[in-house]
Amino acid sequence: MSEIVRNLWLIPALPMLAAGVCALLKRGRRRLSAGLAIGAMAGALGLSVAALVEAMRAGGAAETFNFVWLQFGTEWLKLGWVLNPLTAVMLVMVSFVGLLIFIYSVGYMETDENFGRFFCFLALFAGAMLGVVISNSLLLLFMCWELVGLTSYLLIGFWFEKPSAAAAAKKAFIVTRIGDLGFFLGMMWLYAGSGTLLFYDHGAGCLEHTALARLVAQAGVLGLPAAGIIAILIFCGAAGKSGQVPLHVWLPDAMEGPTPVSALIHAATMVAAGVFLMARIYPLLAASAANLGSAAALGSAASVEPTPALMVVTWVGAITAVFAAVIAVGQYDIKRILAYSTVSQLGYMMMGIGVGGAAVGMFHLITHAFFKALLFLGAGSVIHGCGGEQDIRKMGGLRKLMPVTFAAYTAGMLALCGLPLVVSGFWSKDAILHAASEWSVSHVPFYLGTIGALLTAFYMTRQMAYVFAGTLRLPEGEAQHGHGGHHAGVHESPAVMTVPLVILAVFAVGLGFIGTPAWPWFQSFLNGGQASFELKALAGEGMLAVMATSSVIVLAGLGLGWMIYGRRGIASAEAPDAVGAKMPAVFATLGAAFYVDALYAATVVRLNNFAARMSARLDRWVFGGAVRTVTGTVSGLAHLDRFTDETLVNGGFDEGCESVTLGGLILSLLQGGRVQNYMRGIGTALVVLAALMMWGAR
Amino acid sequence: MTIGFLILAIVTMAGVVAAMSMRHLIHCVLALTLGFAGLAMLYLQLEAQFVGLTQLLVYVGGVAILAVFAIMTTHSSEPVARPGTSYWLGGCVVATAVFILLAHAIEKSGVGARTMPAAPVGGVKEIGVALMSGYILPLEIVGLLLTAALVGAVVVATGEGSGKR
Amino acid sequence: MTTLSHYLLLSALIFAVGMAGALTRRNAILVLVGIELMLNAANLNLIAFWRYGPHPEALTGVMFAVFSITVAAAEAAVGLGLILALHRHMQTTDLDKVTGMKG
Amino acid sequence: MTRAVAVDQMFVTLNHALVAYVPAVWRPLASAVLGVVTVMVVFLTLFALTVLLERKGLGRMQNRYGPNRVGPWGILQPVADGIKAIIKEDVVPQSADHAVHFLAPVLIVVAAFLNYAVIPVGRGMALTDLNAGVLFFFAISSMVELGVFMAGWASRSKYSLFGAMRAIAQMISYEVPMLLAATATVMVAGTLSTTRIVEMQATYTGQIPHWFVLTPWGFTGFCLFMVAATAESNRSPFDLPEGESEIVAGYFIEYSGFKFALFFIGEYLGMMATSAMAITLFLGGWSAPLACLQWFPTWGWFFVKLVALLCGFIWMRGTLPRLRMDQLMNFSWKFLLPMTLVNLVATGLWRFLPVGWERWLICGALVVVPYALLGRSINWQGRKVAVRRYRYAE
Repeated sequence: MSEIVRNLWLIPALPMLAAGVCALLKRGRRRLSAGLAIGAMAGALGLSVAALVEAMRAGGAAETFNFVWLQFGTEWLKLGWVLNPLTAVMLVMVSFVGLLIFIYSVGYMETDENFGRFFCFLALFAGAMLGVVISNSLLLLFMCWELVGLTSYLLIGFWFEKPSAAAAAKKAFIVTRIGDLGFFLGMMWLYAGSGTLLFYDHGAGCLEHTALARLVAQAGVLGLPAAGIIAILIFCGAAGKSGQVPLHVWLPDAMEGPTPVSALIHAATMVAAGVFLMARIYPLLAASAANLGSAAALGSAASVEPTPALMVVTWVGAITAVFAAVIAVGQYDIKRILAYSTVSQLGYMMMGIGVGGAAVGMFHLITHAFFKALLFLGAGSVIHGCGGEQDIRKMGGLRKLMPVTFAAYTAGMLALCGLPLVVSGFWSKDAILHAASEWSVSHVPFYLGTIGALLTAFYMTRQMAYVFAGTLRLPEGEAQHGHGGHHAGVHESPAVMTVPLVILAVFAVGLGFIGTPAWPWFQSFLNGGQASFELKALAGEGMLAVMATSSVIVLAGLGLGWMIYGRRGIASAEAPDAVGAKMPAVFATLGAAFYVDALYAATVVRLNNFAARMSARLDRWVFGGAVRTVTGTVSGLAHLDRFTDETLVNGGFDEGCESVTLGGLILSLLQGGRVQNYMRGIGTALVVLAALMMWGAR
Repeated sequence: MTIGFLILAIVTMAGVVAAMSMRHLIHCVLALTLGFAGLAMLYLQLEAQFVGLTQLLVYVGGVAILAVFAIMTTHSSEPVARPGTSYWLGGCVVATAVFILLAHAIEKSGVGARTMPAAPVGGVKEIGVALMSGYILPLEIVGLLLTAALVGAVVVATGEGSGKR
Repeated sequence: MTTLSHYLLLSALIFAVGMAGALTRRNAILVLVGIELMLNAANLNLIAFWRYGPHPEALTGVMFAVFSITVAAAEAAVGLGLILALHRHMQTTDLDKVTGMKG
Repeated sequence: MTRAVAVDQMFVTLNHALVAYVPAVWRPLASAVLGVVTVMVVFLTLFALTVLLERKGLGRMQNRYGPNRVGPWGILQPVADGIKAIIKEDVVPQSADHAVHFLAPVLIVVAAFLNYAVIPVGRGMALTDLNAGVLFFFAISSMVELGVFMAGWASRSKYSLFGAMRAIAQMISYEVPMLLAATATVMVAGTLSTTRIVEMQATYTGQIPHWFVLTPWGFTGFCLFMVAATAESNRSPFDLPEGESEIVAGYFIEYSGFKFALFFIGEYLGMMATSAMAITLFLGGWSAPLACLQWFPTWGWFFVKLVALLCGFIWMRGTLPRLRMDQLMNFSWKFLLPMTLVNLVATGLWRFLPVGWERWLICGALVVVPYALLGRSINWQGRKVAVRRYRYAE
């Protein structure tokens, strides 16, 4: 075992340590706390790169380090960490994106008085997230997972003085808890079924052949084997964390937090943790008698026979992808658009894992992390520049005012839309669509994905048109930074914010080349194979057709967007949306996100309230009545008792006490506090005693 | 009864009675030293040279000076008796009763008829040898006691938190 | 010829005087002095019994007296220290005024 | 040799001859009275000479003549002083406590004289040979404190009371190291009898006497004893209790005439008594410094040594400035006391280590090293003691 594996714990420990120190610092030590967090993150990045190198050297094998955490009776509960390609790739992504976002935050949070607290939370989040990544135990993963949820709660509610932020934080916490309940049940079941929570333990781990075979053999419910039920239960947790329908409602609200938080947690890393979890337990998802027989636990879609769990994942992902994309069209808040876009993309990833295996989903996760972080940071830059304005109707014309941001944002937007051949988003989305097109169960997910791609291009174009094209529509009096003149307040962001943008932009565009069909390095790295450069793989079976379809779709979306929004420009902030003007009813539905929140309010919440009221009634009348009867009887007895006690027992006792007190008073006169009186007493007693001895005791 | 004993007894008693009855505290202590010195002389007369000189060293040179210091530091004087609080008579009666009892016991016991045996040889050296052999444990304990008393007296007299002295 | 009873009577007298002082004087220092006198009377007894005893060469009485003197010195030191502390706290050495333990 | 012995023992012989005239019953009393009278006369004379020596000597040290008017070279000055003291009016403050005021100087002088009872002035020339001679000496010395207090308190004067308090504090503080320094000798000698201690030192190896001062612990003990003795007798540089510039004259400020003279006498007698004790304990008492010098009478050697030590006192007085009160206390408790304790350890080792140079080395190191360390670390009010260079008017 190499040194880096043994010391892998240092990677999450460094940011956590930094968080601890920051928490102890005084409020005014802004530079120190930021420096600590960034330094810890840089250290984590360095170690992560070392881990990646080690993983590449090891060639796909999982290296683990396990230790006993608890012993109860004869049972051992082990924790540990694992280094395999999945871990390494995720580590580098999280720490690299995290580092850039940390640096960006220095500029973004510049004027906030709780600067130190912010970095403390951020560092704690980073540590917890890295802990999720390296865990070799579902239990350790769950702990870090919950810690991540906690920091997410803290950071969404960072500006807790805003009621909406506090509500959003609470909502996020509760909704993800619903998913985590499933996760926890799944974990329990897994432990009961396999006797271990370690993923890899030299053949004894729960993701390894022996345990999987046992789980597959066990019967679950609904006619599914235990493995499938466990996987679906765990997927509930992942769905909650990753904002899959129907648990997606918290994610758009989570945008109440500071923008770097949105970028880091609610776009790049934490929400992707659900996808990561699915990738991690992919062997469990894909566990079926047939698949275990072919011994292709982590193989590509071709060799994996779809299991019920994989189907659930696929369908949920596909529906989420389209559903969220549709909603995104009707939003006006720059960050909410991106949030729905994130939900949509997470659906893509889930779908990718379901139809094409872990590598496909993970590839989109990595590329998405970069360009979505870029988009969020760009949005943050825009918001920062406009003095806190988030409504895209009030923006416009920022292309000239914020050129660097514009350029970077454009790169991110094109990557998200998947501009053919150039950007990373194209290749990762293409891999998903290709896998979907070959899925043996149904082609509907492929169609849904295609529609999602069209919508993605459309709403992103709409957003670009609103924000960067045309003229500035910001009302007077807002965003005036004191320079006077016409909107001189809208300005380019400082270098500490734009430099991370540029770096992310480079990666957003370029990262796709590590996973093209011609040179599928990423996929083969994750699958433990060797990649070879074959240009003709591009022209492989169905490949070109899918690529062409996707290209056409994307270009169509871009063009449609330009047609509707860009060409004529947006006249004023009050002007109705171009689509909204045509179909107001539909558009209103979209703007309200299909009334899901209202639906929940009308059903789940009301049901809950009703149940609570019923419980209260039950409590008050049935149980309360019984209790009152009992208490009445008892207190009647008590009154009787008291009467006898006070008059008979106490009377006698009081008399006794009084006489004792009186005696004490009389006796205390002797205790005059005068030493010499005592001495005289002693002397007298001595004389009397001696006299008695001499004369009396004959 | 020899002349020497008579003189010493009278001097000692004078000192002791004066120490307990004089009005001024300093006078009391000075008279007390006279009493102590008389007792030391009595010890010497009883051939207890070491004890006598120790008595002189400890009481005249030590305790009396200490008492003087205490009196000066506390500016104390014998308080004037308030009416109704005088226990003068009571104390004296008790003390007299004690003396009468003791005297009676002495007279009755018959030890008084003993005559003085020949003076023991040696003195200081034997005491030293005895201290270092048979009485070594009491000696060590007394050393401990003295140390504790020293520290304790300093702590008590210094009081809490005062940096004087 | 001086007999043992002379010394014993003298000792008893000193004891009684010391006791009377300790019982009647109001000043704490003088009370302490009275107690010292009582101790000294005991010492005189010890020495006298030793000298008139059957085995003066055993030095028992002398030893006892030496230790008694030592302990008395320690007692005096601590006692006077206590009186100083008392004075600091209550600004008096009048024992009649020190009645904090009054029942 | 017989002539030398005769000279040596001539006072003893004379005593016997004189006492022989008295009836046998009274002989012990007569012998005692004779001895006491002799001691009083001799040491009072020595006192007069010492005062003269001091005044002349200090005068020389301070570039002046000193007394030179009364008699040839001023040698009759003490007589003149004495006459003046006797005939001067005895002023007693009105509010003073008369009895105590009168008793104080008497007590001091009596105590000072009592000290000489145990000093062996020559071979066989000690007034009493007490078993516990050394203890007697210290017991009597402690009575002086009482006298000082009585003087200061009875005068009803602030200055005298301050002086008395200072004196008592100082004497108590320095009595402890003094006694401990003497204990070293007692430990080696195994006796408290002064006569025995001197006799133990009056033997010779070749020409070298067995004086205790010629051993590491003895030398240390002697130095410590002398320093403590200087303080004990309120001599400069430890003369705070009677510092003229601070509290006028200390505890005897309200005394005049013959009572003042008594204080004066008491102080010098005390100084001489402690010097005599130092000689007895460390400097071999009456024994000759070299074996070949034994022809000189023993009492002669004693007085030679005594005068030498007195000259040392005078020299010190002419040289050293006065200490402050805190320095005085620090010096006693933080330097002298630890040093005497260390010295006791060294003495014990000396007693039990085999004879040889190793004994010298170990005991010497045990004394020298703490001396250096203590001397360095002693701290007056936060300042280290260092050589001070005075700059005169430039």
